[in-house]
Order: sequence, then structure tokens, then C-alpha cells
Amino acid sequence: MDIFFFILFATIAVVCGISVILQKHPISSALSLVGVMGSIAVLYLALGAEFIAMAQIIVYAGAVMVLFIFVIMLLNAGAEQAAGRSWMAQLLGIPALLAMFGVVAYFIQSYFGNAGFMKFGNFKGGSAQSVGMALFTDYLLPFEVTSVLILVAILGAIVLARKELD
Amino acid sequence: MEFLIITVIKLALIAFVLLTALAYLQWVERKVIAHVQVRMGPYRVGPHGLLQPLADVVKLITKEGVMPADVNRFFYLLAPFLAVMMALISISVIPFGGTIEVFGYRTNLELADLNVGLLFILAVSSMGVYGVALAGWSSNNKYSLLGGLRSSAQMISYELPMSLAIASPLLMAGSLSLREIVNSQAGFQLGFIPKWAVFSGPFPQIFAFIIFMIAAFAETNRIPFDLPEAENELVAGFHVEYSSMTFAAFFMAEYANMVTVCSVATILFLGGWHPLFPMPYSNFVAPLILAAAGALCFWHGMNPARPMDKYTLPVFGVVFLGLAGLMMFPPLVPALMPVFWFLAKTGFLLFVFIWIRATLPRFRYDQLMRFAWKFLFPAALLNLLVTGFLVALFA
Amino acid sequence: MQNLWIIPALPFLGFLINGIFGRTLSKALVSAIAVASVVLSFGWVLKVFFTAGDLGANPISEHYFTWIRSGVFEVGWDFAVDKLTMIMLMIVTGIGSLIHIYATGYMAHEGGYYRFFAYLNLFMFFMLMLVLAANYLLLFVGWEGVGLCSYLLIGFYFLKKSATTAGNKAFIVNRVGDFGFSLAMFLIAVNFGSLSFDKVLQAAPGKPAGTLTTIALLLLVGACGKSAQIPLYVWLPDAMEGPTPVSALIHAATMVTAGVYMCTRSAPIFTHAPIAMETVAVIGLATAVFAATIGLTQYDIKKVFAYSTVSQLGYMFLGVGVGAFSAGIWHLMTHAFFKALLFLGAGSVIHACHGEQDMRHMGGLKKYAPHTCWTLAVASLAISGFPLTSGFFSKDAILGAAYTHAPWMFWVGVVTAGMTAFYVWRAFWMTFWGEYKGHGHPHESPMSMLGPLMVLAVLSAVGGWLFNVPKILENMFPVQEVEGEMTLTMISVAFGLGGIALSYYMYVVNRELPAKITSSLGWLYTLVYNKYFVDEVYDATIVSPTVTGSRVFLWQAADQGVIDGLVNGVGREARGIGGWLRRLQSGNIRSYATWVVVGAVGLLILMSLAYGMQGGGAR
Amino acid sequence: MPEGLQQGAQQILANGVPISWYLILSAVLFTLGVAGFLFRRSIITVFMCIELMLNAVNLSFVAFSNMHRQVGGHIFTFFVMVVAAAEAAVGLAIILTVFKNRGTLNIDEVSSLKN
Repeated sequence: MDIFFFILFATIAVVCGISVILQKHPISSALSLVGVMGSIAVLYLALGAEFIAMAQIIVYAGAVMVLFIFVIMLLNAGAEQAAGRSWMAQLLGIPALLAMFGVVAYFIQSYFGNAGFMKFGNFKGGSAQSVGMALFTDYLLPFEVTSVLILVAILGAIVLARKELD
Repeated sequence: MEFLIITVIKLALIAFVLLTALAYLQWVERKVIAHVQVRMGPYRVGPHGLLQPLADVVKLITKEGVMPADVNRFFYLLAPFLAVMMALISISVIPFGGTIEVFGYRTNLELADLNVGLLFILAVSSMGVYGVALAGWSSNNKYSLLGGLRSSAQMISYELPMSLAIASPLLMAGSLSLREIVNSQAGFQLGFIPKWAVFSGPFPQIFAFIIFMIAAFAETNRIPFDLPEAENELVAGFHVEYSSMTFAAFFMAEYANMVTVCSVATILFLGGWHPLFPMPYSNFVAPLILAAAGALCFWHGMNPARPMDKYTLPVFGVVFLGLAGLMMFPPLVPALMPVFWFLAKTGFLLFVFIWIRATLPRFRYDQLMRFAWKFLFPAALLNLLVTGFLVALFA
Repeated sequence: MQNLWIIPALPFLGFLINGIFGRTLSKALVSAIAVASVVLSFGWVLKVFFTAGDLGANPISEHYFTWIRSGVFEVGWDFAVDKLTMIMLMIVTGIGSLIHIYATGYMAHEGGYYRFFAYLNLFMFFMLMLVLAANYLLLFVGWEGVGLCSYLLIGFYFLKKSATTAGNKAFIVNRVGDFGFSLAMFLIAVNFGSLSFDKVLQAAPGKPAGTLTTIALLLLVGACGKSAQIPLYVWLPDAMEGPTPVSALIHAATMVTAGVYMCTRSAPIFTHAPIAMETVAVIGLATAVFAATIGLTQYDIKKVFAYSTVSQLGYMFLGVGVGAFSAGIWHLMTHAFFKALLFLGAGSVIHACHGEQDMRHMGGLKKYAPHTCWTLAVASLAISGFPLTSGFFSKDAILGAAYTHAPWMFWVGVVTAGMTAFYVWRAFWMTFWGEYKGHGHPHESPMSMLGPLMVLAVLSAVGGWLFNVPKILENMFPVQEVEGEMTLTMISVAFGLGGIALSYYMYVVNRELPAKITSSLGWLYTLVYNKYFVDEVYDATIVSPTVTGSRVFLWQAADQGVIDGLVNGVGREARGIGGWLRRLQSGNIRSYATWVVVGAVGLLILMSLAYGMQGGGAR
Repeated sequence: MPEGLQQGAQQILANGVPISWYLILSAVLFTLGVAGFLFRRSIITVFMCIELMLNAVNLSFVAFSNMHRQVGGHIFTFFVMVVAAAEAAVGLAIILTVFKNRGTLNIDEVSSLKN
């Protein structure tokens, strides 16, 4: 049961991911990314992280990506034109990527190859209650700092997007 | 296995009821607005225009679906289905009543009982914006683009006060599962005041309720916040270019959203399916109302205002009396009462939606935004703080 | 507890108020604050004087807080008052108050009124600190402070080039002296392990003569700088660029005598260093003669008095040098009286002649400014040692001591006394006798200026026998009897009167005589008239070599060549390397990203090599 | 060897998905994100690829948290989400500004610090 579930959504995620980087139009990429996020959220559910899954949908799919689409609409960004080039990327890109993926995959296989199995419902620690408990006891300071970070981000965004810029 | 069968049955039932309800909700809206404006509203198709929705559906299906020139075809077609899908999904976690037993099978009156149900609803409703935004962008029309931009900005802005307003009753319920939230509101204090979130608790959530309803109007793009489809500025906003079924999809989405938010408001603030009155009396409320309605129909049938009423109204009267009798039928009472109360409350909220649409003018866009950020958001925040403080104090 | 700190604190308060808010205050208020602060501190000095009892037996000493502490070496912020200090306090605050009052009248029409008084108060503060200090370092603080104030006040008219250059000159010349002083302090600190007077002066007799001589000579250098002795006297005449009250207060009465005070204060060191003593005496005598000769020929009234100041200071050093410290201090006091009076009178004269300073354009002021006239007459009598005037007593005390030390010094001193009498009275006749040769209508000065003049006139008339300093200071500096004192007195008085008479003959009776003499003397006259070309010599030998040396070598060679070359070279290299490295910084984000990825791969491979690739890490 | 494969399949069917598969999936997604970063030219798309990478990392966090039966991974994911939201706000504002000043969204043309 779990395995089919996983294969299904992993496939969706990978396909959407590929389409993110292959689509010519930003909106298409954005929607593909939403697809990736949605499937990842489902995988979170399968991993027993129900709160994180919902947060994933609300924050990423519901807010961040909407912001992206909003900006794309605002700038009416069309399909990108092939102007300018980075010979670095052209030259080293593919081999470097393949090398990285290879090494990482090898790492994972050699370290976590037999690190155990994941069955739905074998981890119940992901409920909103437990996450909130951990967040407000052990990780309180990071939490507060994050709030400050968000405040700063708000100010920065406002200052940057002001009409009378420059 | 039987779990699957039961689920499928419930699915079919809810889908049928809901879609019909959506169709007839539009009829109700037209009727209510007509009577507010002292008109008669739909009257020709069937008795009192009761068949009007069917006529509309036929019309919309048979109409030609126009595809404007050089639009992004895929997104143009994707948008309405996205919208209606997101609107309908969230119904699936809403409990209409308690646990019932049919032919020995016990089941809950809902499709799925997530223990993060509320977050799920929030998530799905936040996805709803994609439909509108994509529609506006993909139909390659400046009016619809503006509509899409407005709707995305507006929905993101009103998500915040809505979420904050939702958070405060959660503090009192202490759970994210809708069913448990409703159960936490059971009972009465002083014997007659129901323990609904709006009334009870260390801090009555009346403010949260109001804030939630206002935000709900914005979330569903209803008047007075229907900027994305403001006729006199943007022709028809994001669905200018849409016609036939795609257009119908947007309409369905809007009404489905209304139903969803009203149900959520009922569950969170109005105690779900819990009756307004203590147990023994509450069972008689429903039959009495229906009987009264039947009697009213008969009386109007006696001295009709219009010729056809002589025949139609008595029929309605008979139907109402029959329903009243059904409500009295002992074995069905425990199953029907909660549903009745739930539907009554939701229906009342829906009526409020329609009523306000008939009453209020439309906001200006900057007013809309200023209202959201400078009044609604701080108010919700304050309410949440006070609630949290009091809950911590009395818990 | 006498709360000595109040004495300097009051002027400092005045300085703060005037300096900070003075711009907005009215002139009346500013002058009120300035005068009041000084007068009050004078009052406090009197209060201390009358309540302290016998200072000779038990001097006051107050410790406020420890300033520097390193190991056993410790410098405290402490004041001490014995008789010597008390006399100095009296002089400084008393004459200071008078001159402040005078200045309110004199500066009435000058710009920067509040600035002037702020500086003046600041000077009082530092001067009092110098006098009150109970150790060399604190004294040095005051020493430097008064130097600063004199610099500020000489350059008070900072729009005048000559004034600013004079200020710079004073400051720089003083640096030389201060250098010597600091060296002396280092030596003291090394040899005595302390800087406080009582410790050092008690330990002085035990030390080897060589050390003491070195210290004494270095101290003398400092004193020469501050008190305008050969070879460092050149700044004082130019210092006359400052306003006249400044000349009176700083460059006649108080600051320039700081050197004398310092030498007297460290008398034990000097007395055990005979060579140093001899040097002091010789320098003092030489300065006296030298300055007097220059004074004979000057026409600028303030210059005349400036040179007379230098020569009188020479007298004081002579006194110190021959071991008659008390006589030196006595002369310091009387000189403060009559020289302040002379300067203030000169100021009054200049005021009367609308800023004219050249005596050739004066004359006949007797009838225009009678009070100025008779007060100046008193002062001139006093400085020329007319019997029973203040100058008479102190000068004769010094000369007598000089005779017992070495007769030739006495004779030189006496001749100098004659010259002094001559040029002072020359100035007097040229100013007040004859008929007015200037422009405009001269007028008498206001009361605020005349009042101090009269007070000082009285003091310079009777101050000598009123305050018999040697008697007061007997227990500190025993006075040795001089045999045949009467005759010596006669001689010096005779010389003084002779000078007066000669000047009367040359500048009142027979006006053509000076011209004849000057023409007959020829080159000698020009030499003296140009102050022996000392400034030019200094310019040629010291100043210009220094300037050119620093320009050519330090600036162009060292700074521009080496340092700038180094810096620029480094910069050029950096730019070169940067230009080479810039290729990486294409500004193209994707290239950067590629580098990052490559780096990540490298890191991962490194890690794998480091930790090995064995499986089953987790669990 | 077939029987090894078979028993592996049975094991999987019995016990569920190996953790390493999740990690591999996140590695794949991460690589895709990097590839997009390297080969796309539109600033917005590049920015989206960054989000993709973040998501991939989050997935591995959650997988590890499931593996260790600890909630820490969720916390980290939560923080990453918050930071991503802030980053998106500022980044998009920057993109708007860049577009306002340069009139282009091509990342290769935005290669100088001042224009």
C-alpha cells in the first residue's frame, strides 16, 4: 500500500520538477512547482507529518507561489529569450550536476541503504500539538528570532517596493 | 471493504445533495433579492420558477463555449476546473451531524475526519485563488487580468484575519478536528444558553465570528467585496471571456465556497449540529416551524394572490406537513435532528450572504485593502490575544 | 580642610559659562561672571590665608584623588599651600582681579568679548593650578595650560597675520622649554621614585651632585622657555601682539614668572648643584643686560615694556642664581605690581591715542590723561628703584646678594638698573611731555581702567616695605647679611637717578641729542635697534633649516617617496591581482552557481575520502 | 539475482518504503532545482528553482525525523518554510525593483551591480 502511494506521488513530484525547469513560460513553471509542493505535502502526510503537510500547502502553495504568480502577472513576464550566456554553466553545468547527484546518491545508499523502513502511521509525533509543544519549549528562541526575521523581511519588502524608489 | 462501500454511498449522496443545493441556492438568491427589491423574481419556469435552475443548466450546457483569440488554451480551460475542484474538496471534511446507525452500520455524517481538518480547509481555500488568478491571466484580456490580480491580492490579504479569527475558537476547543470542535460546544450553561463559541467560554467569540464572516465575504468574492468581478469597472472581472460550462463552473465554485464558509462558521462558532434549545424542546422546534410553513401555504392557497397559487401552494403545504411528520417519526429523530439544526444554521448564514448582497454597495479597492490591513487584521490579533490570555487564565 | 580646590574651580566655572553660553549672554553679564569668578577666588585665598594660621609651621596639603598609579610610583591630584604658594596665590588672584576689571573697560569695544574673558578665566584656572600643585606633574599640567592660554590670547586677533605668527612662535619656543622640563621630570621620577615636592625636596640633599646638576639644568631650560630668558626669550616681545591686559597679566605679572617660581620651588635641588646655580645667575644677568640694551632703542611703547620685562625677569633669575631666592620672589611680587601697572598704563595710553603704539606719535598726554600720567610716573619710579618705592627694596636685595656672591655681577646689575631707569623714563617723557604729535583727540580712560591703575600705583609705591617677602620666607630661605649694604644701595640709587636725569635731559631739554647720538653710533645703533638680529639668526640657523629639511627630506623624500610609494605600490599590486581575479567575478549568477556546485562536489568527495565510504552509518 | 529481488519486494510490501528512497527522491528534486538554477534565464524561474531546492531539503528533513522518531525535523522544516516566505517577499520585491530599473528579467543582463 505505502509503496504504491509513494511511487505515485514521487513520480508526480519528479515529473512536475522536470517540467518546472523545462517549461518555457514562468507561469507554467510556477504551476508545476505547485504540483511538486502538493505531492511533497502528500508525502509528508505519509511520513506522519500532518501539520507540516498542511503548513506546506498553506505557506508554499497558498501564499508563496500565489505571490510568484502575482508578480509574474504584474510584470507580464513572457517566455524567456535566449540572450547572453554563461559559458561556465554551459561547460561545467551538466558534469557538475551529474557528479553531485552521483556522489550524494552514493552517500545515501551507503549510509542509509538499510536505515529501515517507513510505514504509514508508525510515527505519530507530527501532530500540531507535538510540533507546537516542541516549538514553544525547546526551540523557543529560534522561533522568536524567526519572528524578528519576518518583521525585517516585511520592512525590506515595503521599502523595496515603494513607489518613489530610487 | 464495507468502509469503501459506505464511503462511496456517502460520496454519491453528498455530491447529489450538494450540487442540487448549489443549483437551487442560486434560485433562492434570485428570489430573495427579488423580494428585497419588491419584485417577484423567477416565476415562469415551473411553479414559482422552481424549475428555473434546470432551465439555466440546460441553457449553459447547450451554449457555445467561446475560445477567445490567442489565449493560453491549457490554463484557460484548467482555471475553472481548478476553481470548482478546490471549492468542492473542502466540503469533504465537514461533519453535518453526529454518528448515525443505518441498518446496523455506524458511520459519521461526513466523508473524512482528519485531525487537522481545519488546516485542511484553510489549505484548500487558499488554493482556491489559483482558479481565479489563472482565469484572469490566461484569458488575455486586461479586464480579466486586473480581476485576477485583485482577487489574488484580496484573497491573500483576507487569509490573515480569517486564520486569526479561526484560531481563537480553536484555543477554546483545543483541537483541530472539526468533529471535536463541535463536540466541545455541546451542552448548555444556566440551562438555556447553548455553549456555542459565540456565547460561551471565558471569552465569547462574537468578535471572532464577525471578523470571520467579513473575511468570508472577501474570500468568496461576494458583495461588498466582489472587486475581482466588479461589473461597472471590469465588465465581469476574471470571467469576462468565459461562457457556457466554464462560466457555470465559476458560478458553482462561488456558491460552493459560500456553502463551505457558512458550514465552517457554523461548526466553529455556532456549535455545529447542536440545537439551540435544551433537549426535550428542541425536537419540537423543527416540526413546529415546518407545520407553520405548511399552514401559511394553505392560508395563501385559500385566498390566492395569483391564479396559479390556487393549485401550487396547497401542494407546498402538503410537502411541508409531510416533512413535519417525518421529523416527528421517532426512529428518524436522532438522525434527522442534528442535520436539521446544522442545515438551519448554515441556511441562515447563507441567507445573510444573500441579504447583504441585496443591501450593501461595493467597496473601493484601496478601501478594501486598508480595511483588511489596518482594521480587520489588528482587531483579529487583539481578539486572539485576549482569548488566549483568558483561556490561559481559566484553564 | 580648606577646600583649596575651590580657588581654581571658580575661574574654571566662569570659563565654562562664558565659553559655552557666552555668545548668547550680554557683555555686562559676561564681564560680571568673569570678574566675579576671579574676585571670589581671591576672596577664598584671603579666607584661606586668614584661617590657615601659621603656614610656615604647618603648610596645608590636600589630596583629592590618585591620578596615576604604577607600582610604587604614584601621582596624586593634590594641592599644597605654604607661604611661597600663598604669596603667589595673592599675586595671581589679586592682580588677576584688577586686570579683569581693567579689561572690562579696555575690551569694551572689541569683538569676541566673551571669548576673551573665557580664555582669561581659563588662564587663571591653569595658573592657579600651577601654583597650587603639590607635585611636578600637576605643576606641569598648569604649566602647559598657561602656555596654551597665552597662545590663544596672543593670537586673539586671529585675523591679523602677525598676531597668529606671534602665537605660533610663543607656542613653539615654549615647546623647547617644555621638552627640557619633561626630561627633568623623567629624571626626577627615575631618581627619586616620586614627583611630589616634599618627597623630592627632602631626598634632594642625599643625591649625587651630577644628577642634581643635570636635573637643575633641564629645569632651567624649562624655566628659560617660560620666563623668556636667553636663548629662548624671543617669543615674549612678539607676544605683545595680544591685547594689552593679556600682556599685563600673562606676559608681565604672572605666567612669565612661573619659571622663577618653579626654580624657587625646587630650590633644594639648585642649592646642591652649584654649577647650575652659576648658570642660572649668568643667564639671568646676561638676559638683563641684553634686553635692557634693546629696550633703549625701541619706539613701540609695548615693546619697550616687553624688553624691560625680560630684563627684570633676568634680575629675578640673578637673584635665584646667587641664592637669594626670597629676594627673587620679592622682586617677582614688586615687578608684578609695577610692571602690570606699566602695561596697564601703556594700554590706557594706547587707548587714549586710538590704538597708536609708536611713541614718536604721542607726547603731551599729561594734560589729556592726567591720572594715567601720575600712575605711570609712580610705576616708572618704582621700576627705576627710586628710594622707598617697591622696586627699590627688591632690586637692592638682589643686588646685595649678587655682590656677596660675586662683585662683578653687582656692577653689571647696577649698570643695567641705570639703563632700565633711562629707557623707562625715556618712554615716559616721550609719551607725556612735549606736545601731542598723533592724530585725533586723545582722551582719558574710563574709571573701570583707572581704578586698577590707582590701586596698582599704591601697591607699587608701598608694596615693597608692606610685604617684606624675605622676612615672610625666612624659615624657608634664610637671608644672609650683606656687609656695607648702605653703600651698595647708594650706588644703585645713584645709577637709577642718573638714568632718570639723563633721559630727562635727552628727551625733554635737548630733543636733538638722541638723533645725533644714533647717527654717530651708526652700525652699533642699527644692530641694537634690530634686536641684534637674533630673530634673523634663529631663522637662518634653526627655523629655515628645519622647515626646508622637513619639506625636502621628511615630506618629499620620506613621505611622498617611501611611504606613499609603498602604499601606492601595494594598491597597484592589489589592483593588478584584482584585475586578474576579476575574470571570475563575471557578475553572472549562473557562473557563480556553477562554481558553488563544483565546490560542493569537491567537498563531498573530500568528505568521502576523509570518512571513508563504509556503509551503515545510521542506526 | 531474482530471488534476492523477490524477497526485497516482499520486504518492501511488508514493511513499507525504505527511508533511503525518500532521500533519493529529495536528492533528485534538489538536483533538478540546481539544474534549473544553472540553465534558466528568467530571474523568476531561477527564484522558483531555489524554492524547489528548499522543498527537497525539507523532504529529507521530514524523512529523517520519521527515521529517528523525533519531531526536530519538522521544526527545521517549519523554520525553513518561514525563512522561505520571508525570502520570497523580499526577493520578489527585489525582482520588481530590478524590472522597474532595468526593464528586463533576464538574469544574464543583470550582471552589473550598478547600471
